[in-house]
Amino acid sequence: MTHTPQPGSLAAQVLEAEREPFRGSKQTTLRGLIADGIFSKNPVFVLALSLCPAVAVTSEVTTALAMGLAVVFVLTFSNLCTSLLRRFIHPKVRLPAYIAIIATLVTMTQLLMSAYFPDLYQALGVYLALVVVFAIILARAEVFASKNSPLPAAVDGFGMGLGFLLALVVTAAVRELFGVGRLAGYPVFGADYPPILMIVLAPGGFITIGLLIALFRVVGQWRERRRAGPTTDVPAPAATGEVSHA
Amino acid sequence: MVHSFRGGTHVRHEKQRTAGKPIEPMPLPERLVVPLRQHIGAVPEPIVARGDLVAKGQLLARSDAYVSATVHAPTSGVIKDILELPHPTLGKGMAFVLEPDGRDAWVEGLPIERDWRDLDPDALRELVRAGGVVGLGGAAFPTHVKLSPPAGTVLEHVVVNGAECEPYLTSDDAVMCARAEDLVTGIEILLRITGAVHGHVGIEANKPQALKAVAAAARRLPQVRVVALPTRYPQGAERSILQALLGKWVPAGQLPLSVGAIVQNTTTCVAIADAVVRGIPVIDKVLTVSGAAVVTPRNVLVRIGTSWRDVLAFCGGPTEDLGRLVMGGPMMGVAQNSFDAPVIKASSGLLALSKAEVAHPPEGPCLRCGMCVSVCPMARKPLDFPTMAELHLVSQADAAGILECIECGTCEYACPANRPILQSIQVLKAKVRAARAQTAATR
Amino acid sequence: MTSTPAAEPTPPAPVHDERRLYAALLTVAAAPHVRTRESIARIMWTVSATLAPAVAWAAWQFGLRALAQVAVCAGAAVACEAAIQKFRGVPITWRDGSAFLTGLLLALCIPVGMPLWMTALGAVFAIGIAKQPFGGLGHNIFNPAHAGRAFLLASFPVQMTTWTALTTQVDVVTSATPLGMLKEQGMPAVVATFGGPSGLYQSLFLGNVNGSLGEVSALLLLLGGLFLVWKRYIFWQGPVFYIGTVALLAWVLGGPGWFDGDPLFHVLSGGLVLGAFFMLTDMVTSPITAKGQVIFAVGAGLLVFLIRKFGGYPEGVCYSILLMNCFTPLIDRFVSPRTPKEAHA
Amino acid sequence: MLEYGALFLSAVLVNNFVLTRFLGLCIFFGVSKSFDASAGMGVALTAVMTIASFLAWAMYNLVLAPLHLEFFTTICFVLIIASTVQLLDVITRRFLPTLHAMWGIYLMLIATNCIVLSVPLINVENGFALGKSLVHAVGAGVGFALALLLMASIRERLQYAKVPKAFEGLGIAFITAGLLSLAFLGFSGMIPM
Amino acid sequence: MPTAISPLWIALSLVGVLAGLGVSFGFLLAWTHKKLGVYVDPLVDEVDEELPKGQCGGCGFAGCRQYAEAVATRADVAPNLCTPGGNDVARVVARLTGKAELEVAPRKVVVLCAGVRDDNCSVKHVYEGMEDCDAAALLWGGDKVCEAGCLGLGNCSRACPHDALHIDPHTKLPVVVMDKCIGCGLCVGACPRGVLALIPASAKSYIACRNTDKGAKVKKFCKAGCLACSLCVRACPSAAIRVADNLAVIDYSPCANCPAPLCLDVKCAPHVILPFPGAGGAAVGRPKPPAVNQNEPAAGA
Repeated sequence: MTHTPQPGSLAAQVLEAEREPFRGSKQTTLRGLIADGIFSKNPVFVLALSLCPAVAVTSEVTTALAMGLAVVFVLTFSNLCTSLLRRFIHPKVRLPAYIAIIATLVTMTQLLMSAYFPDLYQALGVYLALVVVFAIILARAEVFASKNSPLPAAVDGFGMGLGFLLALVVTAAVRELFGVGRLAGYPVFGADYPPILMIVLAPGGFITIGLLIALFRVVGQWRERRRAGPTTDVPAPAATGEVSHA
Repeated sequence: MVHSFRGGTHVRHEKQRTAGKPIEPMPLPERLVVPLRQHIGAVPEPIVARGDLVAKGQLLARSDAYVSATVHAPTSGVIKDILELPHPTLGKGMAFVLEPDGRDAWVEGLPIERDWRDLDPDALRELVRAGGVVGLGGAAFPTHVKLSPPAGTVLEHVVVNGAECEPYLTSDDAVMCARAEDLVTGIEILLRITGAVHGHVGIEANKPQALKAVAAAARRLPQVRVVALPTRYPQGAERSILQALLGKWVPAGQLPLSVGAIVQNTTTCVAIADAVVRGIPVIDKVLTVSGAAVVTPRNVLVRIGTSWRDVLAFCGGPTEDLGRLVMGGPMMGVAQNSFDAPVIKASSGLLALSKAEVAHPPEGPCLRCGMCVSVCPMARKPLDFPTMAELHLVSQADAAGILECIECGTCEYACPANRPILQSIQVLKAKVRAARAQTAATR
Repeated sequence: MTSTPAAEPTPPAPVHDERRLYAALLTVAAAPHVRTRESIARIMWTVSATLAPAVAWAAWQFGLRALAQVAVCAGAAVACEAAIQKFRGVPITWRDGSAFLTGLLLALCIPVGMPLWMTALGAVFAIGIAKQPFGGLGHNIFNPAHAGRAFLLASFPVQMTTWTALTTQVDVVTSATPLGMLKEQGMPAVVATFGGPSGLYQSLFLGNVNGSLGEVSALLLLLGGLFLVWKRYIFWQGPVFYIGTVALLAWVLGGPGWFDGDPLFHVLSGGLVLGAFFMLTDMVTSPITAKGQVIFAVGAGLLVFLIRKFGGYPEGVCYSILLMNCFTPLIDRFVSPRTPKEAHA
Repeated sequence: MLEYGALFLSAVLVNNFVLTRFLGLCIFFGVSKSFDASAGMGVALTAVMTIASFLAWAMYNLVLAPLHLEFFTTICFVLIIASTVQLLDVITRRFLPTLHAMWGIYLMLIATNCIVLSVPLINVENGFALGKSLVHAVGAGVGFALALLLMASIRERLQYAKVPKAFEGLGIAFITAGLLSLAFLGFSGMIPM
Repeated sequence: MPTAISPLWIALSLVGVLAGLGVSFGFLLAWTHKKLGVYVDPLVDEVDEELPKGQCGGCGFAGCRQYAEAVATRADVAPNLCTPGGNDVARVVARLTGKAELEVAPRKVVVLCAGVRDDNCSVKHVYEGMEDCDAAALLWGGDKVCEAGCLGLGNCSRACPHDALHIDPHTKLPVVVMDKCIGCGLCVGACPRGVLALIPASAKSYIACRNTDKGAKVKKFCKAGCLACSLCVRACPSAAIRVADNLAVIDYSPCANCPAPLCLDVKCAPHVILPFPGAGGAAVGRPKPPAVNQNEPAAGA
């Protein structure tokens, strides 16, 4: 057996000239990009980027959802803008340029939210402004958007944002459900449920995410093992021994 | 003055089986296997050939190299062969096979009674060398080399190590009781050779008779003091006993010379007296044969080259319960894999340990109780070494000062989780040395 | 089983078939060939047994409820440990007593009236979050019992500060703990409740005060702790410097003016004695050197006093130890044992 | 004076930026794998944060507020920080290449780090004067460095631990951070903010 | 709140602030970059990106990054050193660095010992202690009489990052799972006895012994040890097998990889010349004990 070239590597390009994958990604389809964002490159659980909001705004599903949507918006459009402007930005100043793009988008979001959803704006507090410096947004601009055309760039941003949104909502759901017995503000377990307050406090945020990361990994390994099938899993020395002597 | 050293612990001493028992000479066996290499340093060249008749005390092998030691015939007989045979510490090594003729006849002129006080230090040192004296406590470093400090070194103290801190062993105790007079003569010779002005004999307090005997014999030498040391393992380690007796610490990588002292084992002192005064080379050794798996534990005087099989047979043989056969003490001794390996100069005991004695609860995770750290005489952190060995963290082990470990085994003895600390240290040390050699080679 | 007189066991006789003995393969192993008789299980069960008198006394004071608390807590801890180990596919080691000890200690530092399911949840947190994810015994960074208690305090603040009155004590009007009273009503109120300072100290020392199981009898815990010191299971430096620091600070800064605090009250009340001898000295989570233990204990003592005096909680033993647990790796990194020459260099 | 001390202690312990406000987590989890890098990062971050706070204060109070461009704050602050970090990057790459190699992508992450941005923002929000802004920045930096060093020393010890596969790396780091944060709850209520 | 300010004023000041910031920082950055910037060959990054990042060290460099640096900047470093990457990566690296394309000869690891304790190989003592080959070797050179044989405590399988080696619980010998082995050689370095070796994946046979003692001596303690009888040497049509130091060794460069190797047909009494399935994807190791037990009488007859 030989090494299978990483799809997207130059090796694969050389070998399969007809299939042109995106630069900076293993995926070849737009659908794949979104799947990547949600599963194999989940910004929170796998890439471990932008962890601050994952802990900070996930004590309630509502805030998590709001934050997630804001990030989906910013990420999609920042990727789009970066991709559109990629030929005009000198590589030496690309970082400040990307940040300027993102900061503009975030400021827009802030203004929009403070105008139409003042309660949520209050609840998100300083963390909304901090969307500017979410590593995931800058990382996607740098790794993907600056190398690809606008459509895949926007899709990638949307996928990543979706992955982030889902991670936030899942975390928030777990924390809110067990921490106060509610989901998005609606009581689930009834009034008798004694809230396990720690889960909605700071330590609970860290620990919940730690456990979710472990769970994510266990499930991932389990899926991989199933996909790999039983052939490589069970070495068969006995059979080989007989064959080699036959 | 409190005589103490860093670290250490109380170890079950188990000396009651042989303590106070007299030294019993063992009859000559049918065959002796005398290894050429019984010391640290160059392997000596045989000067007799197959078929030669040799007399007791006759020189069998010598080397031109300074760091080496001579080998003598333990009894009179025929050299049957010179070939590779089991060795108690090296696994295998070239050895003379000597078939005793039963007469046990001395080589001509031996023993004599020499008036050594007329001789100068160099001549005395030459006599020590001719007697094939090495560190008989177990280190087996040629004694004449130890007695030749580099020019300009001022030696002030001769420290005689009678601690015998290893459990089970009572051979030094027995020798001190039986030959206190010769021990003191040995110290006198050492003081003369080195020009040191103070002699110190450190004996653990659990050997009251030896203390009394040596103190009585040493009364004629006012510059020698005999000190009772508290019973604690590893009191007999070179740095530990120096710290306990002189209050001085030998820095890492240096010899006791750096604090103006040399350390000699009590039996070595007796051997020096034998070699200098009577011209008798090292041809026999007092062994403690002990352990729960030997029928009659005793202190025996055996010829160098006697096989473990013969030694055990003299002590009634091993029992069914034999778990491990160990040369030396249970803390630092070497487990034997052959009954055919012979007694060498550095042997001080043969332990037939029962299965119960060597048994221990299964290994558990390190509790970080810090016991190993507090007992380590070299102030290392032994708890990290098993993990480092497991993960092959060689450079970290080097940085943790693993090479300073004296392998006394106190850490592993004290470990409640039964971690294989000492063994992992040995593995890591080998790797650290290999890595250092490689770096030196590439430079 | 029937026994025949002929089948009396004979002492192992010397074996005469020496040829067979000598032909057998020898077993070879590295030195040392003998070991101490201590083992992990022996240490853990001994420490648990050392706590037994204090538990018994508390049970007499609080009734069977106290025993139920201990049983549920220890049981949950052991069950959680075994379940996780089974899931991980590693050897199940509940027999070593470490999970039992964790459960026992947790039971000793929470109120007796806690709903039992909360107690069990605390034990599950202690084992399932603070211990097993780190790799189990020997690898955890935080004292599991205290982590469990901190979890319960953060999760159920009401239940964790509701103290049931002693069943044996009829004349104690309030069911607050002495430290709680100090925080809310001040020292004079505490003294008044116990009818004067001597009554207060006597109650504290002998165990006639309210609180968690492990706060009840300072005397029995002290005796147990001294036993552990004598057995060399714990460094003496830990408890001495911990209690010493608290006493000193309480004396200097604890009162209304300088140097007129009440050190004895601070030492005897709360879980200080339990913490000092049984939690601070936890082998796994405290420094490995005596010097490190001193730093650790002084730091923890300082924190106890800071929390009791300025913090939001009446008692600071648990947090002080958890906080110093964070520092243990740092202390171990920088405080190394040294040979005399290294020390001078 | 007491006020400054309380502000400092509050930022270091009671309202520790990492453990109670969840800021700077990327660096916290990324860099704490190595103790030496953590020490370097702690110092660098404190320095960047102090400089950035000063520049941001000047920017806000001398330019933005007089011109009524408050909505422009975020963009300006981000640019200031990014440029400061870019400078630091170039300087360390030149003069401290080993440190630079260790920081790796995390040095660039300072540019986009929440703490560095949030401190000036919180300063502005609370209307801190220059002195208080700087004390707050230094306190936040020291608190961050403290948490980072604790985490790094713990993770160095965890290298020897038999952490289950699923928890290896980030999982156990989060659990540890949670327990650290649980311990830091002990400080709560000590200094009312 | 900017209620009384005209939009024009806002726009103007915005532009002013942005321009001011941009110009000042731009100059500062440009200047520092010029003065202090360190040049990094972009080729290094490009090559680095193509490598499989196994960090196995099979190329002889500390890690993938180091190999990328070396191959990009030094003319004497060949582009085909990455075994896990195989021919594809080699071709790309060669193209990127402008070097001549070279084939990677994929290699696999084999176990050069067939001595099973208490079965066909004598034991001199019982070892008790750490599960570590180095530790066992330090005590009297291991428990086997043969000083070249496998110690069976699994240092190789623990060193393998690809789960391609495991110790057979019956024979206590390592077994290679061929389709997991990438030929990185980490196990080779981990073995204190040198029992493991990398051979071309195309090979057809190998000699599973490392003992250099004389045949008569080997016979005494191992029934699966090479006796240096030279039967295989004579059978080989391309003179690829020779006996040196009492041990038959295959040199794979002249080996013709015969489809039906003649060397496998010789009556090798100890059965040390074994067929190699190579890239076929099967596990290789010593056959199970029953197979040997059947063969032994045949060998003696």
